[in-house]
Amino acid sequence: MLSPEEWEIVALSLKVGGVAVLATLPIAFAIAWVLARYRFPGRVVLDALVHLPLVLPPVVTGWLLLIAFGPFGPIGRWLESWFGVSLMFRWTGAALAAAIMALPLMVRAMRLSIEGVDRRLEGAARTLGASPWHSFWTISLPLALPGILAALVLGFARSIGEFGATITFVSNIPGETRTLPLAIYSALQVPGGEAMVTRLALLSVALSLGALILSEWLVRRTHGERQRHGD
Amino acid sequence: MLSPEEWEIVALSLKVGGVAVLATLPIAFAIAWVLARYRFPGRVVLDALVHLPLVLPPVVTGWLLLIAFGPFGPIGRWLESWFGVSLMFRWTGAALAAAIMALPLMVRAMRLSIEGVDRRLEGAARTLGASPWHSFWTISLPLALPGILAALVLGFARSIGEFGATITFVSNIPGETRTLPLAIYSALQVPGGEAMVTRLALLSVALSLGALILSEWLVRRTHGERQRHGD
Amino acid sequence: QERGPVVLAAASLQESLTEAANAWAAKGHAKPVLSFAASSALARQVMAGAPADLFLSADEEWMDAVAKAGLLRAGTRTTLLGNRLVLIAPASSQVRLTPARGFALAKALGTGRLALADPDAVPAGKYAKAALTHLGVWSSVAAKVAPAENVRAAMALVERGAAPLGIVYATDARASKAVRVVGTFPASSHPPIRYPVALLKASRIKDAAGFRAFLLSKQGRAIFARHGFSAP
Amino acid sequence: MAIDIDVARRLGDRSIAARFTAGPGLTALFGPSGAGKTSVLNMVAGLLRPDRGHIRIGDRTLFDGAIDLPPEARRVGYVFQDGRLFPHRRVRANLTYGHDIVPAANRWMTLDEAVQFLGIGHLLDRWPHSLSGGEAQRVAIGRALLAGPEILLMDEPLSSLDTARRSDIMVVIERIRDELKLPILYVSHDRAEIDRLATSVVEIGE
Amino acid sequence: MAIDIDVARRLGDRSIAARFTAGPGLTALFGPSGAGKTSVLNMVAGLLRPDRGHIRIGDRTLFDGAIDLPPEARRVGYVFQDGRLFPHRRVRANLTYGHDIVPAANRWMTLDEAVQFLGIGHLLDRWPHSLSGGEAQRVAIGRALLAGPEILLMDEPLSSLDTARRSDIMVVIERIRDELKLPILYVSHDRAEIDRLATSVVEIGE
Ligand SMILES: Nc1ncnc2c1ncn2[C@@H]1O[C@H](COP(=O)(O)OP(=O)(O)OP(=O)(O)O)[C@@H](O)[C@H]1O
Ligand SMILES: Nc1ncnc2c1ncn2[C@@H]1O[C@H](COP(=O)(O)OP(=O)(O)OP(=O)(O)O)[C@@H](O)[C@H]1O
Ligand SMILES: [Mg+2]
Ligand SMILES: [Mg+2]
Repeated sequence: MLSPEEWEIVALSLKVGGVAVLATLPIAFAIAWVLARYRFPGRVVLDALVHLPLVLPPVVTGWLLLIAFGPFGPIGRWLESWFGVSLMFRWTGAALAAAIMALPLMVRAMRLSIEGVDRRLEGAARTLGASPWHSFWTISLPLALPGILAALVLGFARSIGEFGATITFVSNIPGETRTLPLAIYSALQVPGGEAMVTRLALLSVALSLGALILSEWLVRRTHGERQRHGD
Repeated sequence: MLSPEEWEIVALSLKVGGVAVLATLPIAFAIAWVLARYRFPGRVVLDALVHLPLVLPPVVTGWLLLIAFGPFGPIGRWLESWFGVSLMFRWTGAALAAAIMALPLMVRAMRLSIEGVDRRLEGAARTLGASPWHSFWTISLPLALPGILAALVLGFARSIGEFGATITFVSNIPGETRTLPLAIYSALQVPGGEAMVTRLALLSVALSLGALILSEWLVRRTHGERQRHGD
Repeated sequence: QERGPVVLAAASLQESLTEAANAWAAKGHAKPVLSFAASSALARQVMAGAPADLFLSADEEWMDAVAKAGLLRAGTRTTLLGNRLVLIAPASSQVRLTPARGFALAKALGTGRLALADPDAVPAGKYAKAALTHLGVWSSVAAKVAPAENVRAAMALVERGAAPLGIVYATDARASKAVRVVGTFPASSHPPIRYPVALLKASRIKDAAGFRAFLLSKQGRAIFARHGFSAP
Repeated sequence: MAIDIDVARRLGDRSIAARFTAGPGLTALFGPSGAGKTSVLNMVAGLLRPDRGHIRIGDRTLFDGAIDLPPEARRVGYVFQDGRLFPHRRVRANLTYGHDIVPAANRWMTLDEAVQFLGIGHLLDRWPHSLSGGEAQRVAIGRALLAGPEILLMDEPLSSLDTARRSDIMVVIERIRDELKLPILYVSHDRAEIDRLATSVVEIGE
Repeated sequence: MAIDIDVARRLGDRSIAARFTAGPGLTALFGPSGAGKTSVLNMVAGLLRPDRGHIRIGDRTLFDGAIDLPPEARRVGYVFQDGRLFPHRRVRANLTYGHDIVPAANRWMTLDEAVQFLGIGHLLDRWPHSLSGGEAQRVAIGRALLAGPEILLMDEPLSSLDTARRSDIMVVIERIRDELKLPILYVSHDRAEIDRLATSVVEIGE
């Protein structure tokens, strides 16, 4: 059904999207937690910084990434000399771009759920002998699960659809950075490429539909069940 | 500080973003409500449809809008012949593009909050004589407020940053569809345009920072206060 | 086997360059890695130190910028291709118009808009603006322009009937069934449209020079000619 | 007004059933924990649909399979076992919630009266979150009374009140029972309470 | 083990203060609604920080301004006025929550024992949402006991239980008091309960 080239594109998109979302998850959660629970000077600045990739045109985000992580950029140079790692033209760079674009969506979703956690339950856990850490893992985190799953879905969908920052940062290299949206862009450049565009767009939709169904299933398996038994 | 041209761009961005978000708000809330509260066949399809603009590269969304709302498109033809309205090259078209791109983010945020509403409180309201409608307005909606505010912020930020769908659908017409990201894009295309890009990007950041601070203030005025008084 | 050279090329070269790369690979060379994007994005990547071998820009200005940054290999810059500008209309359109001095473009547009690549930013748009200025009609249509992200997006506006007329490259118009070429702009009305090519300093792959030479060879040029490009 | 109730409902793996008629006055529902007392009140209030049966109050049929009045049409005042104050409204707005909805003619108590006999005047501007257990319970009682119901459902309404407050409120319940002649369904585990208030006692059980 | 408490704390516009010492056994806290009983228990549990004062249990200082043990180090078993079961864990997982955390040596009751005397064996696989008021309360009592505390705080623990269950649990509380010699701080409005259980009574009030 799919050509080998299309398989490659899909596999790459999944890899980039999956790695981006999973790697961002703990960072996004930490930021969401801090924003939800603490008042400190610079809180609004952090909040604004997180929203930045949403506000700036993706091309600008890609350009900033290029300036920072390119071989001539400060972080890029440092990565190269210390770890021998370069993100240029690599799928890891595409994942970085996708992660940064997904970050604001993930933080917001998780923050909403964290703000909804009943803190008295954390207190109850503490009186039962739970350390703050243990209460976090067993009470706060599971109670924030709906937000975490929403973050996963949003983040994955955004990653799967990320175009502007990726092409600007790591170009459009087949098999390495050419994810679905970039392949769609390429197809759009070819006159009469509409059929190909449609085909690839449907593939994107199928991927995110899969992620959606998976997440709904997860919600039902965890959070949903205890609600259904209620009144 | 700002040139008249820059003022025009900022004013237009605010108009497009504001209209997009406010017009989408009730629709997004209705969708979020249905997704949160009802199980029906086709629910996953609706969910997927809402996520679509997130997954597809924005350019494709713009292209689909062009196909549907262009003079040759079914909706475009219908709008033209019945209302004499055309969205082509108009700021209203830009607002439509921004609204569609913001929709998935707004729906998710509101859905999370709606799912968190304690339905037993709605039951309590009903026994006190409230019709379903009245209970919705006085209980469910206010309790979902954190999600609505998050949706406003996310949607506005996304609208302020929307580029690909807008330029593809309604092109880049000064004073009509040339919002901040489009102006930034134009500047980026010109060698040495970086100074202009930086300036305009900072303007975007300032706008969304403003929205952010406004929303935080709103949260504190409503939701926050009753929490602080608690334990 | 050695990896093929990494070629950064303007998006409008997608079909023709892919064909040329396949022909090159058929000769037993490692297949070049082709990355298509806007010239501006590619030039920025080069200037940020991207490890690429060959750069094909859609205009001279971005190649100049890369050259100024000292990132081109000396003596390898040359013009690969030329192109022409055409006036297009939706396939169903009846309009008749020949681009010439003072031609009635504004009248033909009526209340409609003229679809262009962004005349302040994108090469195709800059050429179109130059041509219309030269023909003395720019001032009468400047307020009716619909600047698109790139040539293909401008063409899509015409294909979908959003704009009654548009100006794009001959190579683009040729390949679309939904538009009709109304007329071709005189080559003298705008600066020559040239696609420069150059090897990059960062290049480490020996084959890169060979591929460049192949593109400039008779066989290479024939492939581009088949896609409607003119010789420079 | 007489009460005629005959309801059954499955909940998970348990069957709740109750069948009783009672004259006017206060009917105490009595039974072990988990017997289904709260469930019966929920069915009367219209929050839980019986699988079969009927619910009649005076000459009004609230439920009988064909008829199923929505909660807001039943005119029940429900003091929940778990409070259920609206967390986003201050105490005053909680109290007036139902009061402001119902037609003035249906009300039989003013805010001032409720506030005074419940002793919650100093709490009016507070958020529910900050109330003590007994304070919240008093607000919940006031909220239900102020909606001008025709029947009262009270699920252990006095459980976390001190003795003084408790007998104050019992006096009020007696007045509601005797002067307003409102039927009251009353759940309590406290023998003394039931002995003092109940006109009739119904055993809910397995 | 003796209890020595002297705490004060402002809450909104109210000042809560309590000062008492009590020998081993069950100390009943008594006082009108809103007097500050729950607040005192919260301070002992480490959930509310006193503005000044000290809290000593036997020879352990839980709080004295300089020292402020976190709740998990205080070894208090707290039966809350409002249940506070973990909604995302089944009854069994609620019961074992603290039990699994504390060192085995600190436990003085097994899950089976707790389940049996509380009569909640049939509820182990249920979600808290589906419990009746009394069922939830029994689970909350079990959860606190199973964490093997050195002092028990009970805020109206028997309020929504039926008479039979109530006296069963009172027997257990008496055993805890007499055999395990655990100090218990006990809030109740029920005179009979207090008369039967209390070693000493402390009045909390204005
Ligand atoms: N969703 C459910 N699944 C299984 N059992 C349920 C469900 N909902 C309620 N029950 C059970 O139905 C029974 C009746 O509950 P109800 O709340 O009516 O009891 P009650 O008589 O009010 O008890 P209490 O005096 O403890 O408040 C309880 O045993 C409860 O566990
Ligand atoms: N955040 C707050 N702002 C203002 N007052 C508060 C706040 N928190 C608690 N209070 C008040 O402090 C007092 C003590 O509350 P507490 O819950 O300790 O009372 P209690 O003795 O347990 O009463 P009850 O028997 O009704 O449960 C109450 O009057 C309560 O309204
Ligand atoms: Mg009950
Ligand atoms: Mg209390």
